[in-house]
Amino acid sequence: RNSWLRNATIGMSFLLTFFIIVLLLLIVTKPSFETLYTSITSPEIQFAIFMSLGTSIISTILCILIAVPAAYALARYSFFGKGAVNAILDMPLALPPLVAGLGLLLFFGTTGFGNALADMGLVFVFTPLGIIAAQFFVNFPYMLRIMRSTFESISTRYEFVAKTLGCTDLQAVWRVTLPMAGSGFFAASVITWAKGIGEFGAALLIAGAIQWKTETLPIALFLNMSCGNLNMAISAATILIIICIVSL
Amino acid sequence: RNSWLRNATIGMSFLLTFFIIVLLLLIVTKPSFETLYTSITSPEIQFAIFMSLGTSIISTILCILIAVPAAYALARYSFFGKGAVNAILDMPLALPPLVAGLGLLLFFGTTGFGNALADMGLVFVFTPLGIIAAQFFVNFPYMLRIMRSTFESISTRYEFVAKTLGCTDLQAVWRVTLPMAGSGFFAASVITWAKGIGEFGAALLIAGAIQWKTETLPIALFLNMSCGNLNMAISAATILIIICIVSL
Amino acid sequence: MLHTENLSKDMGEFILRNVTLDITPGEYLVIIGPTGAGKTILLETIAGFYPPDSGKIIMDGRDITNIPPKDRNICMVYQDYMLFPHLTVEENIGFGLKTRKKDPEYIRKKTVEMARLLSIDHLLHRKPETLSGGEQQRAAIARSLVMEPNLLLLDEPLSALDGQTRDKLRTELRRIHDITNVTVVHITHNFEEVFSLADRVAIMNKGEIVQIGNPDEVFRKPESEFIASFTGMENIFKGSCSHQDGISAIKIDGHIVYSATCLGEREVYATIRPEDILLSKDPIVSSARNSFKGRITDIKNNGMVIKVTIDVGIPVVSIMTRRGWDELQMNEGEEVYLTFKASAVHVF
Amino acid sequence: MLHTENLSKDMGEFILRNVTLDITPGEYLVIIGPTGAGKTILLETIAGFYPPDSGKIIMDGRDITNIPPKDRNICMVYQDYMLFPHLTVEENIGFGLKTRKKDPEYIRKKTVEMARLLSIDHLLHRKPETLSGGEQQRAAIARSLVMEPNLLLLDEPLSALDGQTRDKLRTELRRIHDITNVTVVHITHNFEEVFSLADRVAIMNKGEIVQIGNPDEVFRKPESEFIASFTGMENIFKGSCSHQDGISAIKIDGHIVYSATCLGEREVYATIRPEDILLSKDPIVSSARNSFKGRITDIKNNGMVIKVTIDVGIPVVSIMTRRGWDELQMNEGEEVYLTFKASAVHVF
Repeated sequence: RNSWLRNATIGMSFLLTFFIIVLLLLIVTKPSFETLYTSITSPEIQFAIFMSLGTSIISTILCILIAVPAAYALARYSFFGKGAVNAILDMPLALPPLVAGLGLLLFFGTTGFGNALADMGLVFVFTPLGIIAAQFFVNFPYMLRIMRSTFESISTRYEFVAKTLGCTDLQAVWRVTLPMAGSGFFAASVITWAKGIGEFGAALLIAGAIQWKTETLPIALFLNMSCGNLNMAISAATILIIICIVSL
Repeated sequence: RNSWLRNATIGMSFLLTFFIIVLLLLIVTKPSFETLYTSITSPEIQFAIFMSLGTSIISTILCILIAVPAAYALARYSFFGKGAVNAILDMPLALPPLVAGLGLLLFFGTTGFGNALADMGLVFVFTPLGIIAAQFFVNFPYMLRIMRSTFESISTRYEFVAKTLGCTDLQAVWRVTLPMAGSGFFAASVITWAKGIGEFGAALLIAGAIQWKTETLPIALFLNMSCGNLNMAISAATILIIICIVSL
Repeated sequence: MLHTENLSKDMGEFILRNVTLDITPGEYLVIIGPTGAGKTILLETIAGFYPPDSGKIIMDGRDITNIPPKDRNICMVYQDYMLFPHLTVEENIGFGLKTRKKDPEYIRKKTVEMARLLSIDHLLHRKPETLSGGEQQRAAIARSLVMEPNLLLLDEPLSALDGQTRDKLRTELRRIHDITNVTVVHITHNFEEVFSLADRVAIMNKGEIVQIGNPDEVFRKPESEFIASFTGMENIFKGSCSHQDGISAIKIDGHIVYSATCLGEREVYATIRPEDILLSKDPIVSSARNSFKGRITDIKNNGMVIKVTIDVGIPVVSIMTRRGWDELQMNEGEEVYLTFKASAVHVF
Repeated sequence: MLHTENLSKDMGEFILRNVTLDITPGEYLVIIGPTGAGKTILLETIAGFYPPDSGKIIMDGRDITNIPPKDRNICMVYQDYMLFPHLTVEENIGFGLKTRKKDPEYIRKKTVEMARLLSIDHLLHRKPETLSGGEQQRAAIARSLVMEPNLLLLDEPLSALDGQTRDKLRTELRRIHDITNVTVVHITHNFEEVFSLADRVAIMNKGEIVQIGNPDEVFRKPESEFIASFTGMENIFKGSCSHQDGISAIKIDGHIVYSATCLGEREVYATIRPEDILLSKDPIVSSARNSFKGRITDIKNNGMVIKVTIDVGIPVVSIMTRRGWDELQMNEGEEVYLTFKASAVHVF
């Protein structure tokens, strides 16, 4: 007794899977292995790899330092305005990255605060610093969401018990909750990092697409596509696909 | 007894919230109300609004038709290769949109299948159809994930009971499971739609940024930024922010 | 009515092994067994939600093994009600008749009738979530009964309810079965449900039906150590059996226990229900064949019943009411006499 | 030892109202009450996880209301163990001593000692997830005891365990309390734990302690209808009380029940434990003041105990063992005589 509902729905899921695989294979198999090798070892792509890794690692660390404490507060405490904070912190997930980039551009480029930072030597507009800011702003909600639900899944009672065993509030978190949150923390970091590597729209607006200066892998893909340099574009895409698969 | 851990972590969450609000306010308050009104009522922005709404609604419907059955299969049945299908269907979430756009460009622009479609009049490269394809490909995983967990949260036993009451497999799903999945389905549709409206990277690659042809709101924002038309860019961004807030 | 033949199904965690079962029309069969014994999967296979790996299901002489559930006219009620939350109570009860495309007037009439039978006719316009657990279960039962099923399957129907509601609905189930005479298979963990509802009781373990019969028989004469301990036998002893003067003597650790039944000269298990053992301060002269002297080693009071463990060389447990215990006036460490009849010793 | 004064806390779903409690050193206090009575929140407030809305907590003469939990030396054991999953059993037990920066050699010695006391010294190198429930709870208790706490709080410590393990660990708790003489406050739903562990029992309802005393006193002489029905009193009657010949007569629906206690001439509740009521086929001549004739209306058999309801104008419930019932040889609808002593009638 084989239900057609079963066959039809499973078929649909295989069709989608097949479509994704075809798309990825089309990119990866387009150039010959040699052209790919030449492109990947070219100084421009090397620069882009270095720029992507550097900015994404720094922005991920920033996400950890800022979003993990915020996630802890949202999971553990009830306070005035918590509902609003929760809703607003999820906003960047639905906000188009271009809009986020425009906001960052206005923030760092036109406000007194941005100018003050620039005077101190921290220039964000059209610099790698801007890429880091863009990646941070667009991706911290992922870190926040995953860590919030990770913390929520760990009973407060573990901390209670740790406190009866002589721990201060911070010790209880450090010695009990954070080690227990380990796997969620690892997953959140990897996703934030992978998303950071792929970030394009927000980075484009605040840091521009400047060859040899703010050229991450997605920017390299975009620049090379624009000037018809398909092989270079595809090799940037191939590296991005590899990073994406490895991170999953 | 006020714990400093509590104060510090809550403070961090408020700081992030404040940062987001400032960025959005910067955009919305930049132009005067009059300039904003003029821009929004300009034919170009009107076209972009129309293009954005049209493509995003169509791509959301496609996501529903294809991802909901697939989500049902993944929630209800066990079959050979399910683990791999699950992993691959989540991939577009981590894949940079530019790479997805490049894959779609190669698929529709260079393969026999793409050419056959083009001969039938279905041209995806540099047309609104391409925007729809880009939005579909990048956003169906959201629909799939939310519906999968919605279906998983509904006990199979409801369908079992419906079947003992005379329903076929399909009737059980239609009369019991789908109505029960209502709120999850609504949330998934809104998110898919909002994400579709904001889609930029993938659409840029397959559909290009062609004024008056494939100009959605994010593309309009990009094009107007590129030629220094800040007021138009900001009014596009403002509309996107309004859509984002409404959809939450 | 329903006959399953060597029904087997492997679902990984749960398993069904060669279940052969005969259910007679109008019977109320209760199935008990530990968690994971395969009780629910047996019902779900009978209802047709999964095809069995092997074996057959025959209903009224017709092989229904490969018939979809909708054509079996077997209804199922789960522990957690499974009322459709988006429909009112009335729409829930009428769901099946509507599926069968009955006339709306007829559906209305039958629904009200069935709701009245289950005393929920005042709740017809409410959504399930606004009902108490007991009311929800009544609605779920009504939803099944209105289909006039050939067979009604109840999967721990009373387990989610609190004490009083459970008692009431149990009485109700008995009454409904008397009125409708529907054939019922009812799964439970609760021995009270066995005694107050079952015509027959089946005990399942590890996917198999290990004993079936009328409740008193099964509880008094368990056929294996598992059944004895599952049904709450406290005193289970292993010994060797021999015949003596027409009755049998079982030698347990050097002590002889007499039993009215014996299975021949071999290793056996003997069990004595704790409430069948009489305690007294002085030896009792009576017709009872078994009499021991021992020392009280443990007294447990659960507020209602007193459980006393006595060491007579082997540890024996006796149960009595608090009044009985108060009259005896004994303490831990004191000597006491145990008396029980040979017929109270069950051997297997 | 510990004294709480008008402790109140409102947590929305759970609430604590004016709890005043005195715990003496070395005492084993058991707290029972229905779900949501505020039992856990009481323990958690004593442990210092939340500040109370009002009231004071005094320990050994010192006001600890605003002292953080780590400085109270009060330990807590939860129903679901709450062992730290990333640490071994040894690291779990030694956790508190390490926090106190004790010498590693000393920690090792104390950990092994405590593990031995709880018979888990062979499990020291295992991770908690590989242990059975009973072993995990032993480790959790060891983790607390190694701190030599002033007060040990146990929140339903045996509720997650299966029957046999629960019995064993209950005996163990008694033994550990006898050895260490630690002061314990123990929350439970289980009456057996009250009778086998408690020096005193406190009953909580809706955030208040409604009665406290030694277990027999509380169960025999409940001070309110809630306590009577919560502790399982079946026969609760409302009537008017008057004095007659030195003892008191309570008029219930026209029937007179005699009681040894009375609270003056007013409306009262009278309760009789089901097992204190004797059933007989013929009237019994005895010193018991209360004797009624009635008709059996319901018989419930849970396999171990028989519960009989008799209508004597008012419905009265009696409980007996199966043996007692078999001797009586009666059926539903038959006439029966009830006898119980005036001292068995508790009035409140």
